[in-house]
Amino acid sequence: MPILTYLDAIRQGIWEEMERDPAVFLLGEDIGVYGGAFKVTAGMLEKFGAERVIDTPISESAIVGAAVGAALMGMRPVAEMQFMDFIACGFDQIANMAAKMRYRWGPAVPLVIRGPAGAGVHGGPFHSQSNEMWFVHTPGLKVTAPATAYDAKGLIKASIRDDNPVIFFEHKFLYRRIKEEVPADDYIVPLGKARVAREGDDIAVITYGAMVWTALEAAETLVKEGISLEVVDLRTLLPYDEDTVLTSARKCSKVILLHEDTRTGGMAGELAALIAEKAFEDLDGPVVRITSPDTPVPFSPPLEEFFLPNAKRLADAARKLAAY
Amino acid sequence: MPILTYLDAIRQGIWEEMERDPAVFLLGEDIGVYGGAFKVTAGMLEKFGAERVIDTPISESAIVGAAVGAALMGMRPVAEMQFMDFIACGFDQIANMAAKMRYRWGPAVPLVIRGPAGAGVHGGPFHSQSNEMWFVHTPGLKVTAPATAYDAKGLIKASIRDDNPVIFFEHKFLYRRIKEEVPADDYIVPLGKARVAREGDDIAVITYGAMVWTALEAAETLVKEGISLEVVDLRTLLPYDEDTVLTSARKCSKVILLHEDTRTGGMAGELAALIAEKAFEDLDGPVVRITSPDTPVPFSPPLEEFFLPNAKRLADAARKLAAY
Amino acid sequence: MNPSRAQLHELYYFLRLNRRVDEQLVNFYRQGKVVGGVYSSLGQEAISVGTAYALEAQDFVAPLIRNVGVMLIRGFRPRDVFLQYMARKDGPTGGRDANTHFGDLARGVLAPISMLGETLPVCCGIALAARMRREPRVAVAYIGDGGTSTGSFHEGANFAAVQKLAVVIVAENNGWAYSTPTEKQMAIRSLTERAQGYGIPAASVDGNAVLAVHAAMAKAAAHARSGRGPFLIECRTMRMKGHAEHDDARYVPKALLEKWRKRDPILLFEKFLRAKKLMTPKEKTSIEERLESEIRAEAAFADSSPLPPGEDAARPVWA
Amino acid sequence: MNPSRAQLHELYYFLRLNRRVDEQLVNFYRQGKVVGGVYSSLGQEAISVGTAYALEAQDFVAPLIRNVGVMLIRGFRPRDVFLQYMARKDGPTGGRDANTHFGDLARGVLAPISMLGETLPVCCGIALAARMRREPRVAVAYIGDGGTSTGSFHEGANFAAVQKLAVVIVAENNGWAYSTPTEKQMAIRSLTERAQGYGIPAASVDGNAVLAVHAAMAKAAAHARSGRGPFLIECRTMRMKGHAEHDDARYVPKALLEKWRKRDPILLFEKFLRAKKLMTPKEKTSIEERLESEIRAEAAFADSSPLPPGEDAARPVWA
Ligand SMILES: Cc1ncc(C[n+]2csc(CCOP(=O)(O)OP(=O)(O)O)c2C)c(N)n1
Ligand SMILES: Cc1ncc(C[n+]2csc(CCOP(=O)(O)OP(=O)(O)O)c2C)c(N)n1
Ligand SMILES: [Mg+2]
Ligand SMILES: [Mg+2]
Repeated sequence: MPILTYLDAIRQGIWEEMERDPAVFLLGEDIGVYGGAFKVTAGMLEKFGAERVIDTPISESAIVGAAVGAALMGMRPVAEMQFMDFIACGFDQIANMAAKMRYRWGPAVPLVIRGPAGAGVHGGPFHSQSNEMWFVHTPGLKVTAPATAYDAKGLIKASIRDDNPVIFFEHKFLYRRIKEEVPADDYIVPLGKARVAREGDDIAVITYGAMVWTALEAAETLVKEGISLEVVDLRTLLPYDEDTVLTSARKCSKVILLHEDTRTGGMAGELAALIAEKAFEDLDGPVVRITSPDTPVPFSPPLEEFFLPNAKRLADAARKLAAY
Repeated sequence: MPILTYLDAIRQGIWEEMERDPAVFLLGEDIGVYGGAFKVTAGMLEKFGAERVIDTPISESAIVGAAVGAALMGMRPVAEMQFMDFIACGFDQIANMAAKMRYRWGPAVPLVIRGPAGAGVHGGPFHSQSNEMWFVHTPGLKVTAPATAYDAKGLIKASIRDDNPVIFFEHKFLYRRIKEEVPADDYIVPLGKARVAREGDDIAVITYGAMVWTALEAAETLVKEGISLEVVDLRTLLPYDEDTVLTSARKCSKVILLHEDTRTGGMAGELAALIAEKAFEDLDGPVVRITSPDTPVPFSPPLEEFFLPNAKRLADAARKLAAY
Repeated sequence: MNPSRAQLHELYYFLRLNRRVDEQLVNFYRQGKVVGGVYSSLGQEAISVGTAYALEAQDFVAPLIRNVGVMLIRGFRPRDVFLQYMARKDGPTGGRDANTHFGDLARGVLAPISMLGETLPVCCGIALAARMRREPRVAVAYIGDGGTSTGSFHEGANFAAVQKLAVVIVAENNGWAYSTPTEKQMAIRSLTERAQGYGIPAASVDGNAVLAVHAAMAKAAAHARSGRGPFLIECRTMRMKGHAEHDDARYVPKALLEKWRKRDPILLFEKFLRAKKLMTPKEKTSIEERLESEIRAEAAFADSSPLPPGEDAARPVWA
Repeated sequence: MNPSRAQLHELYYFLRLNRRVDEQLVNFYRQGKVVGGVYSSLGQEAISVGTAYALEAQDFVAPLIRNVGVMLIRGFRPRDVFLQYMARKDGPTGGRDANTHFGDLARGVLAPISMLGETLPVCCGIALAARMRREPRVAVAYIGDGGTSTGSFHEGANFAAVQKLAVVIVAENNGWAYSTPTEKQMAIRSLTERAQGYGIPAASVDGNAVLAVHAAMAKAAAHARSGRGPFLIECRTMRMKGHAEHDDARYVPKALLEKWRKRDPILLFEKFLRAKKLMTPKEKTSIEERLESEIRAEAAFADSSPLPPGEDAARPVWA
């Protein structure tokens, strides 16, 4: 199987869908001639033409709105946010137009809004955000955040084929750092299904995005100390896979919820509530959250490192919890 | 003490602050000549003049942005969203401009964004939202949601005096339904402090906004059955009062988290995480969430009634949990 | 492409129907049957009717709350409007949303949302899809004077201009946005100046003259359909009631209302038809009779529809 | 109100300083010391310098990433820029934010955020506060051709116009927004047309002619200060590098760059000073020497500043 980066896996996934279905088209800032700020759409203008790869003005509301309109007509737009931080500028179109349409009056709104999110590359407060929770808390959307190249390809394809507005969080830290065997042929990873990234018995670490790799790193360290972590990669955040989360929580009886996003109101809270309600009897210890603190993402490398959760912090928490 | 509605208590609070401090001024749509869609600012134009009570174009980004600019200059703007649903149109100014300023480069940003939120008045999907979590999950903001007339006055005054951007959720269902004795003089209710609205022993119900009244109603029913609910009114959602929440959770050993907002990613998750981490040893049963389902707020009265949590649903859950 | 005699009668019928629907809504409102407010299009009917009547079946409209006339011309029936306002089960959204917040892809109607300005970008997407598929479809976005202050209006107008999309913007300048007069909403005299800021050609018409509106729309649609890009029509009119039924609009100068009352679009059109001898009294009476029985039947149907059962709220949010 | 000889020399000094700061940043970048990209103002210095130099101490500016010259004139030192780009502890944000994302209320500088368009509404608020306090303060918002496509730009411009606020918009039309040429950003020829859409008076100037920019700003500021409302200045220029240092800008036609290279703002100004005999070779050399030693010292200071300790991240988000 060919080795692809996480970035190229997304690119291949989009490319295949563009070839497969003429209804798929792209719009966003600098995605055509330039191929996108991170080159996810490189070569697509040349291959698919200017009608299907549209460079737009700096107008996130118009980008999202145009995607909604085209989706209503049966197209399958894939809109890029140059950075996911800028999604705040198109927020109302997403939260009030796209998300509520199906429920209110029926039409399907098959669109994808995708772009680079997350920290770790010293992007500063406006190029590093993990803003998935605004959307996880907006009924009518789907939200996905792949951690592996395999999933990135499979999930972007599933998102494009899905009949709903999907917010697709690409982790920019993983773009070129993750290189894996990725099938060159057509497959999808279904939305809404988590993945056990590593089996273990003592503590279930439930996470997603770049933190999956952090969890795996900590698991590798801890296994030598006789502590066995199970790592669950959520893959999709809305709807998320309750069954897999609960199965792991019940199996391990101890749970750590890990994410790069800030703490208060983060995904860990949602998962804690699920577990505290549905796996209460199986718990042998407190449910622990490891997250970044409630601040913007600072720019300077030492500050950002301080801000981000890491394998050491996770391992420390796991040791403490294991001893509980 | 004079009897005031929840609405008039807010009005009085703003009025007093306008009188007290010339830096306080108001801006928003139809707040001057018309006195606001709900008349919260009625009479203020006449009293304080057009320079301090500014009717704006339909431009939520400009309203928030102008508030930020004036706040930087030492003014204390109070911006009205005609309905809190429209806050999504000024989202980026709040999330990226106002919220991150202090952390990034130091200035205080003393402003209030206030307006009617919540359901129960058949306002439909765009005039009924509880969208507090978008802001609870944005570091740098403060978020408050009073349930009583006393708190409404005390919290709006505290919010205006606070040196940070405060998002002030008024519950429109309570505007004219709640009438209470409210001191005519100057007092504040500090941000960040919860209130035990009713003491009890068996189950702690932690809630805020209009649902406080729902919880009290259920408590009244259940006490006759020998089940004693303690009702905690959070009052401020960010920063929220961990101590009061934990104290009640520990005391009762059983917890129900109740809110009108939709379920996934709601405040209940945040509280569940806190409790599952810090009061784990004190828990005698699963932590239960009672929330509205993950849909827009439907318009027609029976649909809205189905959608909203109510005292019966809470009482049923409490009976089950009490028997656990 | 002047309307035929039969078409003039149909225009007249829709103007009157629009008004009768409004009147019936006010009746229902007074009877306490409406849930929420009634947003009247009194005095602005010629805009909805004149524009929508100039369109073709494959075109798309994005009406707002005062565009009941557009809904009617696109094939919705008065009952649909009544049912929505009364939150009944048989309404187009089954009670899930209110008033004119309904749509139908088959009829080419985008359901409004409350947040003003947001439908223009969506119309851009509709026009974009049409172009990709070589469908000669025009997308028409309605917007109020107040709505043009929103950022989304700007982004949509600019996007349409850059992409030369087949979008027509119908800007209803009725002097007010809730209690806010247009001069507190913008520092320009005409919405055609807004259009200039985007390089969008524009025309300003008397919004109370249905034939002028119709002609302007026919031209604008032809312009858009031919690939020459968007067009903006400012329709000058006056909001003859409060923002909604609860609002007594005491902030509106009485003299202004008086002036415009004399320019009522139905009166003006009747005068024209009479002067040009295009409608006999008998024809007029027959239209009126048709209207009355239609409204009666539609209102009765709507009023007999139940509220939806609570469980209907549990509709999936996903397709 | 023509600049005096000494002022002309100061303008020249700032133009050169702006350029030297950029050059030094590129040096640091090549040495791997810059964290992230370098966003050059090469060829656009006359806009920052000409506009900022025309302002008074109490005025407020909202610069963007290519407005290093504005920062320098408002009293920030080259070290502040270097420290920010290198993410060092002693920088104005202590490493919490990047590049020109810093500000200072005392110096009348609003820190930019990345989201384009958002600073214009904030400038409206600054001007609003100034008016309430009877302070003769002008607030100046910088915006690129691309940035004018944002909804917030629109809302801010419209709000300023309606409220007749003392706001000046400096619109830098440098032909590109990242890889997107201006004709894909808007369907108008000049940003002065945008201004018309708001009823904002506007002027278009040669953005590479520092004195023309300066004169335009002096007029615009006087207009705004006198209570006549906002003013927009379009400064026509060219972005002479890629969007940032990593971008080779192969999408920009070489001939276009060639054309503009001959119109370099520093060259043009030197030619003027020479022709008018307003600066002797000795004076020029002395300015250059001053610049070089200043840059050397500032760069050395910045480079000796450490990265901040991790714990500095734990700053409170609340005042
Ligand atoms: C973005 C947004 N902000 C606020 C509102 C609240 N609102 C509803 S209608 C209205 C006035 C609309 O005026 P205009 O656009 O002129 O339309 P008209 O009512 O005159 O037809 C306002 C402010 C809204 N619907 N959308
Ligand atoms: C709202 C928003 N969307 C996207 C971006 C990403 N972005 C950064 S700079 C840029 C181009 C800016 O062009 P222009 O405004 O012309 O300024 P210039 O770089 O030419 O000075 C883009 C698209 C942004 N900063 N803000
Ligand atoms: Mg209007
Ligand atoms: Mg530019």
